[in-house]
Amino acid sequence: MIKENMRVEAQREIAPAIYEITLFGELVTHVSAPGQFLHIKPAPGTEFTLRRPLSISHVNEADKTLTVIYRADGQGTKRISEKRPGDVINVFGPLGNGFSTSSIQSGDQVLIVGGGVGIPPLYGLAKDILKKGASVTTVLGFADASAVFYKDVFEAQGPLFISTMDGSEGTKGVVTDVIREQGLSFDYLYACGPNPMLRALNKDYSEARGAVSLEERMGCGIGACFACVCHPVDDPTGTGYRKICSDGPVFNWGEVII
Amino acid sequence: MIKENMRVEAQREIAPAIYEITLFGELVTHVSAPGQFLHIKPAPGTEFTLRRPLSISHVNEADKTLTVIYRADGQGTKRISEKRPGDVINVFGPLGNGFSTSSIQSGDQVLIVGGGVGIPPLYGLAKDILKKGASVTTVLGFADASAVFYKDVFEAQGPLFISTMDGSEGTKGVVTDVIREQGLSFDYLYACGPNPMLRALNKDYSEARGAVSLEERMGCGIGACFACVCHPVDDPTGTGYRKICSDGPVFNWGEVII
Amino acid sequence: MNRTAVNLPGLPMKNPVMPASGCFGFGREFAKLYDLNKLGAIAIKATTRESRFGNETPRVAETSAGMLNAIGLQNPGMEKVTAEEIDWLTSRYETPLLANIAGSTMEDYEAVAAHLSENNKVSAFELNISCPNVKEGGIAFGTDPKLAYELTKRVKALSTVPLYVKLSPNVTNIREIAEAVEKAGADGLSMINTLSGMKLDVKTGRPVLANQIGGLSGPAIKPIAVKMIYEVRQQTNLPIIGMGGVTTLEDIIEFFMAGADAVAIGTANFTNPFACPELIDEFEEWMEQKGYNSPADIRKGVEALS
Amino acid sequence: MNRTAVNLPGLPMKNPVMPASGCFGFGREFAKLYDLNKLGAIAIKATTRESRFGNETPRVAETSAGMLNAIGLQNPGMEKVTAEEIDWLTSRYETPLLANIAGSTMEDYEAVAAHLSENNKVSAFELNISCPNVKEGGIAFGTDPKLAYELTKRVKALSTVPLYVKLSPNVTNIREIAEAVEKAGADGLSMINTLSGMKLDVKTGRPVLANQIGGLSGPAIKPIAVKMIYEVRQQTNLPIIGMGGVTTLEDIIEFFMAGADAVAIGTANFTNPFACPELIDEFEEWMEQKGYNSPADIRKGVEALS
Ligand SMILES: Cc1cc2nc3c(=O)[nH]c(=O)nc-3n(C[C@H](O)[C@H](O)[C@H](O)COP(=O)(O)OP(=O)(O)OC[C@H]3O[C@@H](n4cnc5c(N)ncnc54)[C@H](O)[C@@H]3O)c2cc1C
Ligand SMILES: Cc1cc2nc3c(=O)[nH]c(=O)nc-3n(C[C@H](O)[C@H](O)[C@H](O)COP(=O)(O)OP(=O)(O)OC[C@H]3O[C@@H](n4cnc5c(N)ncnc54)[C@H](O)[C@@H]3O)c2cc1C
Ligand SMILES: Cc1cc2nc3c(=O)[nH]c(=O)nc-3n(C[C@H](O)[C@H](O)[C@H](O)COP(=O)(O)O)c2cc1C
Ligand SMILES: Cc1cc2nc3c(=O)[nH]c(=O)nc-3n(C[C@H](O)[C@H](O)[C@H](O)COP(=O)(O)O)c2cc1C
Ligand code: FES
Ligand code: FES
Repeated sequence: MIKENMRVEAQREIAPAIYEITLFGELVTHVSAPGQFLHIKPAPGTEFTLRRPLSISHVNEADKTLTVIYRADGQGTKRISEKRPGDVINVFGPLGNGFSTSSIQSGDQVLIVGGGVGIPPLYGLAKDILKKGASVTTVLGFADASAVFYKDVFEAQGPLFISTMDGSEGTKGVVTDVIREQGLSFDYLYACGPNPMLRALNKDYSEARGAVSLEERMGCGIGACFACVCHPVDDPTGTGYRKICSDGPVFNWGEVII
Repeated sequence: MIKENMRVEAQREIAPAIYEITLFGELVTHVSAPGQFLHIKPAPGTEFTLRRPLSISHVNEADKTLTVIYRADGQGTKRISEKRPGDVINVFGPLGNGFSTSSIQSGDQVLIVGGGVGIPPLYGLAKDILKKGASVTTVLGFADASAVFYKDVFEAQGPLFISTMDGSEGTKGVVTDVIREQGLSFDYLYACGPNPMLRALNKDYSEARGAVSLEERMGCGIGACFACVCHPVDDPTGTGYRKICSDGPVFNWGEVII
Repeated sequence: MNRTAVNLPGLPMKNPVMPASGCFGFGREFAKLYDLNKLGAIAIKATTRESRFGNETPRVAETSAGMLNAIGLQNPGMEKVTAEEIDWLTSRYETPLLANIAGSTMEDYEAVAAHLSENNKVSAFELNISCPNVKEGGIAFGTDPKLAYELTKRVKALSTVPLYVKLSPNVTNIREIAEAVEKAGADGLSMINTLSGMKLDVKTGRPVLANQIGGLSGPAIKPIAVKMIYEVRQQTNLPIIGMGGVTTLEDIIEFFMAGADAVAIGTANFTNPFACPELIDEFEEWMEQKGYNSPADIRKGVEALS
Repeated sequence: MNRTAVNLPGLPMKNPVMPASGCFGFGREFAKLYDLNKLGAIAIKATTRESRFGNETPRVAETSAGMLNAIGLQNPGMEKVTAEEIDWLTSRYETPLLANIAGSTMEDYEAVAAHLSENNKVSAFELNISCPNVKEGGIAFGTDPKLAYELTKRVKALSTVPLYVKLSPNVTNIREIAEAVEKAGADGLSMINTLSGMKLDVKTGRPVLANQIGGLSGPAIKPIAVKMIYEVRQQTNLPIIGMGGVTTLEDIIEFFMAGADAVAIGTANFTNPFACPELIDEFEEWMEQKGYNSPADIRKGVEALS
């Protein structure tokens, strides 16, 4: 965990309001696993009190760069989207525990399910899984065809299925519809996306091996402020908790209430 | 009075922490007299609540540019000093009543006295006075030799005397020391600068013809909020006032209490 | 049909946006920038019985996302305000005027209300009970429910137009004050006035403001305003003119959702002198996009969701 | 000679900067970022008698130059706090600990103070009398001088270390509360806690925080903190730990000028996780430049100027 003024190497809009930004700096050498995130200050000064938690999509250790994909929705992410190559941006990270692939074995079938801006960290994860000799099938959910991004990137890694809410691309509906429709089976299931999607998956596959990455509004991003807690499934006293920033954001299926 | 995103044409540091910025826009065509000022928003968003009042030094109507000279001291002016050519900056103006030269006649002797960042508007004034066929003598006060700026510009218009607090250039002391030392006489006296300087001048020459430009912390800049009032000299009820932003910032000698 | 119209006691507004008292003078200056008929209403500067110079300068200071002011109720006194300012405004514009009334004693307030009632040109009164210095041993009318009740009752008794009471946020329990003024007959509430604050010049160690203490306004205080409006809205149906940091279209929507029936724009007029007309345009466009027929629909929309 | 040292009751600090309670957990996380021995002291998270989960999420929201939080005093309860957290801290670091004590009833507070006194590891207590929900019919200990007096007196009676009382700014008259707790035997004051605030999500009309209302902190509230510290400093010589928006070196100087004897950094730890050590370095450098021999000289400098 370091704080660094990272240099913007590239930034482009890859779908409406969805940006891909590439940052250069020492921080890259600290990243240990896909699913870790950065805490980004949108601008200097007191204009933004809180940093923005954004997942690392993938790193390129050789040239010390990492890529983040995010939706420019609110004031802070909009400000980040205005950065141009050569600008610097204050980044704190890498934070949290990423996806562990240690128990995956060669030949395993891994299903990766992502929704919207939950998709980016799954790209780095897919690369790690393939390195282990396992195979990857991906299901990605978007609002509509115009919102689709990183299709080619995931297609290059194995079978890819897409769902859109309006059916303008792939299956009409949500990711669980695709899984059912295609009769997809798996040894491991990894997911990241909006809570309703994760809840639907968790309902169907709470016993699955693999993991899920969660989101919550954050203060410190390191476990000190208790802003981002969630309830563990196993909680006899009713006061148990997990901190999404530091115990997560990645949790095993069935570990926490989504 | 308009609000406009003016384009920065040029910006340079002309003395330590003193910047000269040239702005392009329609607003230039609204400027009526030297001594009027602009109300500048240092950055978009809510980072700065109040605009910064900065005097117009001079305008170039032909290419629709105007020049402002300012000290980058606090947060807002520092932010303005970071602007580069091509950037835009939100400007409201021109505000206030500038220096009137209507009663000056050809052959009149005009003494112009400026201190620090009070000097800029006097440059446009000197140009106007020379156009009328009057002659200009200038006395400028600075902290020390390193702080001196616009010397050549004023020298080109008539005799120039400089004072510095530490004597590192010109007369050691303040502007009134120079006036006494040089035995300068005048038909009109114009001044702009820090309040102690203006008070000293006002004490010696409260009966002078000519005018003085004042500063005060401002809210609206147009006379609506009553932030910037001063007391008139002639005030039988004790509740009289002048608004520096809209009645001034230029007042006749002896009109208001400095 | 005008989707943005709101009809508050005494204030038939074509849209729910007005400049806040003290941030707009008596309108003359902003009239040079845009047509004042564009505004839903105008809250004019606090008027007192006698003319007042107010505090010495500096009177304003910038703070993070806010500002401090200590103008000290400068105004030319009620006679001149009616003869010179209100006449000027009402002879040129149809926009309803909300006259902000201030004083040091109950008699002062009564005198201003009586004079303005007789003059019969403004549409409603806004009782400014947030002045820090009053004769009752330093307890402001705005912080003691009994005094707030009595003052409201007395001013209401001689007012010929509806009476809004402007609440101070510098209290332990704003509901108590709101309840007191409602019982005393207030026709509406304005909230919030500024929070007491201070800034020191670190070069000298002295307060930046000549008056030392000033009122904090601007976006910094918006969460406090929203909370207080939300809280008071739970207990009363009195119309609420909401203010405190309103700067953007989203802020207006947030205030309506919290329970306001109209909004007043203070500090934002300084940050952007065209704030009011720009916000009115944005609000109209948004209402049309949403298909709402009245600003009251904003809150109905929320209630339907919850 | 250490120019930055301050010696407050129970808190021999090598510099006057400490993280504020609730913004630093029990130190473990920030210990990964820098050496906690660098800090003047550490105000640890509010500790209650029983373990508490606190409020549901979302628990934080951003506002202009500030933030709202409604954590709800989550902590593992006093037994675990002493056994696991305070032990961990004191066995590794020399930095004095200020234990923030919270509760719903007077008995709760007493139990925590008694337990921590017995455990004998922290240097001082910070009585958090700004919790909104207490059994006395919704009147918080921090807003009623009589309750504040009684609670302070009772906790002081069984405390073996100096007692600081943390004041709420959500009151009409903070001097009254300060006076009450001083009379009850408080050894120092911490001020200010957060202001009550709220933010609505304009997409849904619902409060962003699950708890609806939260505490406003950060630069937005700094002018309110400075004013309250300045005001209370006029009436008491009790040491004051100042907090509320401290983010820069200038802020620290301003708080000292206003009357604080040390400062606590809350929200700024989130904006910049290295805020405390960076500010300590800047402060040391500034003190040396100024030639001051003690932070108390800052105020003496001001008094000499005035
Ligand atoms: C661990 C983690 C990883 C994330 N990774 C990504 C990613 O890779 N790409 C991406 O587009 N988004 C990601 N998000 C969501 C992202 O953090 C929010 O969209 C973003 O913070 C919103 O900021 P804003 O300036 O657009 O909105 P604003 O409305 O200005 O935000 C106001 C405040 O709310 C917080 N906030 C608002 N929405 C969210 C949210 N959904 N989650 C957490 N905080 C929120 C902001 O951080 C800020 O503090 C991630 C969130 C978490 C917790
Ligand atoms: C009519 C007028 C014309 C001026 N012309 C010039 C000029 O040509 N060149 C120049 O360098 N300066 C000029 N000044 C002074 C200039 O406005 C201040 O130096 C500037 O506002 C300080 O802003 P900051 O961001 O540096 O300081 P900050 O400390 O960030 O300012 C905080 C607040 O205080 C106000 N403030 C601080 N100092 C002053 C001051 N001396 N006068 C008015 N407001 C102040 C700021 O406007 C802002 O609202 C003029 C002032 C006035 C009133
Ligand atoms: C410079 C200034 C002067 C003000 N004068 C008055 C006044 O005369 N009467 C009054 O009731 N409120 C006055 N206020 C308070 C505003 O009307 C408003 O309640 C407050 O500023 C909060 O709104 P804002 O954050 O939009 O400014 C004044 C505020 C400012 C900034
Ligand atoms: C997330 C968060 C949690 C807090 N928890 C506590 C707490 O447990 N006990 C307490 O006395 N104050 C608590 N506070 C208040 C701070 O200690 C401090 O008084 C306040 O935030 C003002 O300082 P700041 O503006 O520097 O944050 C908390 C503040 C925040 C932001
Ligand atoms: S964000 Fe602070 S504990 Fe997770
Ligand atoms: S700045 Fe508002 S009246 Fe002059």
